Amino acid sequence: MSAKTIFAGFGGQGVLMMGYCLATAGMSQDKHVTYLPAYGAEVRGGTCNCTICVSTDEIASPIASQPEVLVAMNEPSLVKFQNVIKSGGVCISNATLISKKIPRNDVTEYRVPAGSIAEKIGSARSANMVILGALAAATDIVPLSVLQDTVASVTAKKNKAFAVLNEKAIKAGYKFVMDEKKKAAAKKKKKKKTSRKAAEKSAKKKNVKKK
Amino acid sequence: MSAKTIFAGFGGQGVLMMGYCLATAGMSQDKHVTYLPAYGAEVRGGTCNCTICVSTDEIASPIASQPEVLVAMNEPSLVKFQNVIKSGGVCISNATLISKKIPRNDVTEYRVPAGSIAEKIGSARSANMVILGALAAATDIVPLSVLQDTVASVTAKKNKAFAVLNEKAIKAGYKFVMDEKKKAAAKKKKKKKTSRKAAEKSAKKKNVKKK
Amino acid sequence: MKSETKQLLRGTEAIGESAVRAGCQCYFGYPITPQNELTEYMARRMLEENRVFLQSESELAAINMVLGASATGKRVMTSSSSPGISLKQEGISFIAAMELPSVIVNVMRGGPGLGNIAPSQSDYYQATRGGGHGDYRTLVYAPASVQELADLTYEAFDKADAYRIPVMILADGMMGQMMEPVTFKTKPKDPKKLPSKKWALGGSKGRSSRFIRSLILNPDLEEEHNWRLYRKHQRIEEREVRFEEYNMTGANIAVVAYGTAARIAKAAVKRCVDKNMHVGLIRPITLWPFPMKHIYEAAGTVKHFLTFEMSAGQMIDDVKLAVEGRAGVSLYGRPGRVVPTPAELSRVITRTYNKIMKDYE
Amino acid sequence: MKSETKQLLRGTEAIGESAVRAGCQCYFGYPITPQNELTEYMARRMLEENRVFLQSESELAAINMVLGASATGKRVMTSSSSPGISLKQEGISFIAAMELPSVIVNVMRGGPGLGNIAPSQSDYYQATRGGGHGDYRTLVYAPASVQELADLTYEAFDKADAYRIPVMILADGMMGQMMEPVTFKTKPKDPKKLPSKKWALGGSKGRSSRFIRSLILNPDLEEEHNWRLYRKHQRIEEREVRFEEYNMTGANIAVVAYGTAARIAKAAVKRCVDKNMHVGLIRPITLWPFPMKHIYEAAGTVKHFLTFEMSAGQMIDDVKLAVEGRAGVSLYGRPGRVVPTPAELSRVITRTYNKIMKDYE
Amino acid sequence: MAKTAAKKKKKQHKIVIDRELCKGCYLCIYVCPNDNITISKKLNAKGYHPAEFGKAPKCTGCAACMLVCPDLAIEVYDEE
Amino acid sequence: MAKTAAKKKKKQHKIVIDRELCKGCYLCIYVCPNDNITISKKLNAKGYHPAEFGKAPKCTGCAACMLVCPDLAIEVYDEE
Amino acid sequence: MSKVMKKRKPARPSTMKDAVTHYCPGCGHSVIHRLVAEVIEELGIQDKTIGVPPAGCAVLAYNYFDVDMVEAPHGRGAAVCTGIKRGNPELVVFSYQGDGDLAAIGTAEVIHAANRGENITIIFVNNAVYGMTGGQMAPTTLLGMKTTTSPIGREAHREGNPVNVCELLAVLGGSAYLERTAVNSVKGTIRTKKAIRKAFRTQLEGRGFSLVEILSPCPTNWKMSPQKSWEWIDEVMMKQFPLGVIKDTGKGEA
Amino acid sequence: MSKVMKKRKPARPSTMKDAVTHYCPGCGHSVIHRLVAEVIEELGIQDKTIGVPPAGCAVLAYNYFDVDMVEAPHGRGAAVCTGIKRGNPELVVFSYQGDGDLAAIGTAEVIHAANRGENITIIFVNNAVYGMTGGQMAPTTLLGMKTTTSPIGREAHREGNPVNVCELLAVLGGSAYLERTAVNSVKGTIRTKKAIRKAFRTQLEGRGFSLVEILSPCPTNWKMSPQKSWEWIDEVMMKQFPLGVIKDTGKGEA
Ligand SMILES: Cc1ncc(C[n+]2csc(CCOP(=O)(O)OP(=O)(O)O)c2C)c(N)n1
Ligand SMILES: Cc1ncc(C[n+]2csc(CCOP(=O)(O)OP(=O)(O)O)c2C)c(N)n1
Ligand code: SF4
Ligand code: SF4
Ligand code: SF4
Ligand code: SF4
Ligand code: SF4
Ligand code: SF4
Ligand SMILES: [Mg+2]
Ligand SMILES: [Mg+2]
Repeated sequence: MSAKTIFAGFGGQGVLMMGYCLATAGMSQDKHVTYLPAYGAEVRGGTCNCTICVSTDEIASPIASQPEVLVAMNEPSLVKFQNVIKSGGVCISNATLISKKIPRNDVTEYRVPAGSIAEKIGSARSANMVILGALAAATDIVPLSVLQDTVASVTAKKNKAFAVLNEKAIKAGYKFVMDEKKKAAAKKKKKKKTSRKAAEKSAKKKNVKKK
Repeated sequence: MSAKTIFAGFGGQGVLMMGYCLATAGMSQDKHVTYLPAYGAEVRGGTCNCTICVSTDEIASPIASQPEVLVAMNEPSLVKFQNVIKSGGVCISNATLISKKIPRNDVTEYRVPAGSIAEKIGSARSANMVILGALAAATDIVPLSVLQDTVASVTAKKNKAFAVLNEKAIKAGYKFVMDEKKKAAAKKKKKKKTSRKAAEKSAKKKNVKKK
Repeated sequence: MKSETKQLLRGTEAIGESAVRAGCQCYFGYPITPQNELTEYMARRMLEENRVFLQSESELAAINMVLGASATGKRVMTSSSSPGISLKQEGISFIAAMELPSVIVNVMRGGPGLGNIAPSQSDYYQATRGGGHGDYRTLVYAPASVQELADLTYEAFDKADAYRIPVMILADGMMGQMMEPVTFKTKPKDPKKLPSKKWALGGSKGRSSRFIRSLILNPDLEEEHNWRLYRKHQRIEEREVRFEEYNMTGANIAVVAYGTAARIAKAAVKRCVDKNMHVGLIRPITLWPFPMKHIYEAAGTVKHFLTFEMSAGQMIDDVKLAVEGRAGVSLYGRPGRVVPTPAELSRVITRTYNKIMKDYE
Repeated sequence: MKSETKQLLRGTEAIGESAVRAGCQCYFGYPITPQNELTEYMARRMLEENRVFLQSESELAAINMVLGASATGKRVMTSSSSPGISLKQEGISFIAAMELPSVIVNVMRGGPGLGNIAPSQSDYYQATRGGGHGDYRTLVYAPASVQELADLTYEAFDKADAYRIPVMILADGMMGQMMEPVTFKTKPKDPKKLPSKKWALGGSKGRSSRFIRSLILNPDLEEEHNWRLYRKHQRIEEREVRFEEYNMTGANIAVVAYGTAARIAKAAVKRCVDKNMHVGLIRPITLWPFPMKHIYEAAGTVKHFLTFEMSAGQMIDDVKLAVEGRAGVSLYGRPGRVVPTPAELSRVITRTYNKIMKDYE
Repeated sequence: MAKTAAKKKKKQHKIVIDRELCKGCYLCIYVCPNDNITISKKLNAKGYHPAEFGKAPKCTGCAACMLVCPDLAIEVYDEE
Repeated sequence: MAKTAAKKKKKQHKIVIDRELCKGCYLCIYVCPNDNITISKKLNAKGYHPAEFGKAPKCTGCAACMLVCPDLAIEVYDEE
Repeated sequence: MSKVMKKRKPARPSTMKDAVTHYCPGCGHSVIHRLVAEVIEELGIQDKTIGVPPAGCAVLAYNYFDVDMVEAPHGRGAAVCTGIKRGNPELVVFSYQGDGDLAAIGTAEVIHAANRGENITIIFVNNAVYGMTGGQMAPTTLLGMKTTTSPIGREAHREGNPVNVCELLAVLGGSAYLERTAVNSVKGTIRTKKAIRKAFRTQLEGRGFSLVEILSPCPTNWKMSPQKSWEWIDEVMMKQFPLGVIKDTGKGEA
Repeated sequence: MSKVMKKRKPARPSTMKDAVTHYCPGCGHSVIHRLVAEVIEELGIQDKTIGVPPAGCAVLAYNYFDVDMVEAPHGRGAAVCTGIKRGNPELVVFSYQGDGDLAAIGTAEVIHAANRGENITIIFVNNAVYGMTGGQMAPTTLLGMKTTTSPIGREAHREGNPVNVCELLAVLGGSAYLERTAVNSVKGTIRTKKAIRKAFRTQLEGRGFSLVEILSPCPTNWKMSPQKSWEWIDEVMMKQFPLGVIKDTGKGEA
């Protein structure tokens, strides 16, 4: 197993923290991991991103020219990376800030209203944790429990209240995607039943699009 | 023909000027010439010297590990270079400042009281020109006339009176050595006559010493 | 950062922490991307350890502070990136001439000029041939993982002391910025308990005064000095060569690559092996001394060496020098700091492989 | 100094006068032995000619003044010696990256460190591999007489402009200090009548503004830029190689030497030829580009190449790279700035010759 | 300034903020003597909440906002 | 200085110049208040005419010469 | 309200390219760029000006200024300008440098250019920090100020003292015009533009070296809002770096 | 006359090696060497002192001083000292530098060492010329003075102005003791020694950066007799470089 994830968004959205947590979680499972921030303080502004690779084998390049997963926290990031996602991969976008859908059919897309979910829980700043939870649900890179432990230990140094919030946020994100998955499965079944022909047609066009 | 001459003395004795004149004279005869000052401003004090090579062929190294001729203007210079003169070579020393003789028998030595000769002519500063004249007499590197023309044109830019002095000095030096040569030749003849045996003996020790 | 357990560390941090553990007593440096995090890490950690951290006014000042501290026997490090390392060349030449141990980290950026900060390997010549003036060498380590960055930095201090030579850690922006799990395998050294250096300055108490210098005006002595350095270099060439091999038995083609490029190369070679090609990898870990003998011997059976460098071709000189015409040598260079993927590289290998094998048929 | 007749000139003066004749408009430099006379000569002459002479506060400043003046299309020169050239490496890398024509004189001293000022050739690597960071090259001339110093300096300005590249004149203390007869063969150029440079800056009157820079943040563009430089380097390698041969027909052994060493070598080879040995000499006049092809071809018949360098062995790398194992290559190095005599060297050649010929019997 | 504005009382002024150029530093808000500028609720493409010319502006055309705007996002308009 | 010298009137002083250390800068001559130092006619091994302690010295032992001698060529001696 | 409204002189001077800068929100560089460009426009010297951008946040200045520009290696702006100006006395030459660039690595170059009285202008942006490389201590970092390389706050005995560049250069014979201003207010911005104009005039009059030191906010590395940055310049920075004309050898009006 | 005479304290301090210097006749370096050595002897710090010689005529100072020494590349004395002292606060560290070394190529290093208040001492020998390399213009060369690189005499507009190092360093926060003296008289020599002692004391007291600038004759490159050189210092040099304590942050006696 080897999966590369790109986390991208504005500075301040906790993008690097998400990556760090995923990498740490992978490491805690004795996997090979690499974390590569898009460094380049030499240019200010624009988007910020990092690439995490979690793998059972040695990792050649920490760079992802074709990531299995994209986490887009804002629209420019979605636009920037939407075309490089590996066919069959996953795209998780922060639907609170992003209205666009990904214009591809060969990628599973989860549009998570992370901002509003986080706000409901108590702090908009936990949007990144909502997304992390979503990631645990959407992929099998690391299990939810490991992720939760990792986040707990990483944020332990900081603020207790914050840790509680984070846990809630992760769970909420996880739940959201699981629900979506169920819905999609239901829909699919329904679709299958009602219009086999149409489905076949669209399969040619939309190909792997499962949602 | 190829001859290397080392001129050595204190700074201020006109050592480099002598070398420059000899090289220029050689050049004016369409010979290959090199002039190499012992540079090394990085260390102050001590002796100053330059090496001139005049040759009918291309010159490989402007350095003289075994010069044909040494011109020593002071005692430290004589001591420093006396052992490197090529066997059969010539040593011209400024007898006004140097009391020592060269401790070798395979070198023709001319002890020219350049300082006093120059003073007699009018300026102690022309001692170097006296030596140049001596050089023209002692070696066949450049003829006297060429040397005189060269010195005239080199010093022309400076002072007219000085030029006249220089010419006199060169001639005086030339004459001094020619006289010495005559004396030596006479002595030799005499010696030959009077003590053939002794001569043979000493020849083994003194070898090429002709004076 | 003191536990011996596995931790996720950035390359620059791994270097910094290893230096601290190796007993580094003084760090002097000047910010430059992509190694700022190292300077910043040292700022924090050296303060914690009550050791010396100083942000100098320039790279020139930094390397000369290194010179001063090293002359008193301190373990000392500086770090920079390409343009800053260029500025340090005069100082490095002096330090080498004066045989002062020191550790110099170059997290390369793309050059020439200001270039950019994407991963690059175009300072190979400078590092291995001495970009400064005169006959000297620096021991050059080229780690390919954050763990190796940590390990080799730690060792660099020992080698620097053992040979009284500047040791360079040559990494690129990717190695410096990337995080990977790291385990520190040895106990931290107490700087106070390091073996004392007999040649160092420290005031002439109880002995006659001494001096350290590189000016040797007497040409004979200077020649002697240079030959002495040369013999030291030869000793290092004999003893300190390091490299890693992968799948070299029976390889028809050997890829030669170091650092980041070697990681890509390894994955690319694996792909080729999976397709039943006889391809191997030689990864020099020391760039100077270069694994000359080993590659020479390999050239007895290997038909072709493909060097892969993130430059327009610099290490290829050393590969050719090692091969001595006994096999073909070609370059796949990426001097633009565009790190190719293993897939791309494996296509290049395959193409080369097919061509070479055809020639041999 | 303006007449076209033969005159006795010091090496440094010959360089200076040739630069003036080539239309050099600006000189920036900092004193250092053994090239002070060049700086001093320029101080006088540029004033006479109403051109720009400036003694900078350091070598760093000098090379960056060169950068500035060159960017406006001026013909510009700087000079220094080994440690000063090391300090200029960052600037040279920038100048190369920005493709700014410039002439850089290195009258080498012995290194590493302060070393000494006797003739030495130990900056070969630095000059030919780019001691600075990144993939770049400088055209390197290695004159072996004062006349050649004059001729090549004059040409250096044209080549610099033609290829938009820094050109280095690599001499040693002996070449710089020595006087030999020199004839200036061409008319002095009027700086005002030099062809204008389309790329140069000078205010944007009548056109849109432009800039010159080396920072190329986009990795793809940076790679493109580097390949462009690379192709330029290849063009130079094809067109600008220069060397001199002596007695190479039928030579069993070829001595390879440049600059001062080549003079000694020629005399030594003559001695050997006089003793009926089949020995020849190859004297590279350009060190980069190095006469690779030529030496490769010579290796078809020559049995052994003996490189003679006043260093611990640097050019030998290039000779080996050229020979590709087709013949033996060995070194006679004198890294102590003790210039050997032709007699000494001829003994070394003879020894090598006898050994090689025996092996071949 | 105030005087001049008083004299020219009848002339009207306004500013136009380019919401895509704006980086949301809000220095214009800080300097506007008449609190004419507010923050947009919507993000622009760069991800900033741009500044907006207020609903009930009392703009004197003093151009303070334009002068300090780092990103050339503000243009001042004067009545003809 | 003069006062001190007067008081110690009876004590004698002299200096010794190492003629081989001397480089003939003559600064000692320049500073000696009593013109005690002269120039030797003979060259030393370095080629300089060294300074010499004069024949009829009125040396006060002020050590000015010693103090300025760049080449440590002068030692001052005092009567016991 | 529906009257015909006409755009005043546009915000973007004709001497700036039509590009969006890469600077952070509220960054002083953006404002200073515009002021310099306006002065160049107003003096009518666009087509004979050469600018020299630094290594620093302003490294891409050539993308913004519509004049000929040539990049200097980090810190060498003054030397590059010297080369240009000596070779081309008819051109107007300025360098644009940060405090790390000018007051750390470029110390020798700026001091000697000033001392020689090079007839050039330097726009010196003092933001008390290395902006581009991520907030390290600069020579102008204030005592007590925390940066990534002075993690417990700068202390004189350990990290040294803030360097007052104008006061230092004032000692030198060749400096003709030195002024310190700040772009943390409307007034300060106006004053800064005047100083920049005066500096270029000094050069046009051939009076020698001119430099304007501009206290400039770096909200990103100061970790403050742009507004707070402005206040901090007033309350803290100006104590160490008092504003005003530090030296003026001429009489000419601003 | 035949009384028993006893050698006074010998001219050569125990802190100097028994070597003949390579300096020219009448060179100030020789005298300054002795003064520094005497101070080291008198303060009893010989065995904990490290000296840093420059590239310059004093490049071989390690052959003369009997203390541990380490060579600095040209101009980097202050940086080398910083490295030594930071690593070894218990040692006494001084560098010995010429005006080319310190005020040209080493400008940045000395300014920042002073600014940081490095607790080191610098002996700065100002002979208005590059001695070692053969008499080129130095930053301290006087206006009108001819050197090999200012062949028609230094002019401010072309070669720039003489740099007053002490006055420049005085502006910086970390400089603790700065004095300018001259070794062109008996008095001046005595005063110079006092200043050197004060400078070392400043270091021993941990007060920070100390520097003594010493106007020093270079008869060779000035092309004057030693005596004339002394007079020239009085008549010309001191006009540009007035003697005295330029800065002293402590009260301590000399
Ligand atoms: C020789 C060299 N050293 C270091 C750097 C890295 N570097 C680029 S900009 C910079 C400092 C920027 O700070 P400043 O000059 O204050 O400008 P600001 O970004 O704050 O405007 C540094 C250290 C470099 N490019 N070159
Ligand atoms: C990098 C470098 N540049 C230049 C030199 C040559 N150099 C040696 S000493 C010196 C100047 C000496 O002048 P100064 O510092 O005034 O000392 P002085 O000889 O006058 O005592 C120079 C330029 C050098 N050794 N290294
Ligand atoms: S000053 Fe400009 S950039 Fe800042 S908020 Fe106002 S309009 Fe936007
Ligand atoms: S022009 Fe003046 S009043 Fe109008 S919005 Fe701007 S700052 Fe406010
Ligand atoms: S001062 Fe010393 S060196 Fe000079 S002349 Fe007198 S004794 Fe000789
Ligand atoms: S000690 Fe004084 S009086 Fe005696 S010789 Fe020296 S200077 Fe003259
Ligand atoms: S880091 Fe600071 S100086 Fe740089 S662009 Fe951002 S605010 Fe401006
Ligand atoms: S050249 Fe000048 S400074 Fe150097 S030793 Fe001679 S007199 Fe002294
Ligand atoms: Mg800054
Ligand atoms: Mg000097």
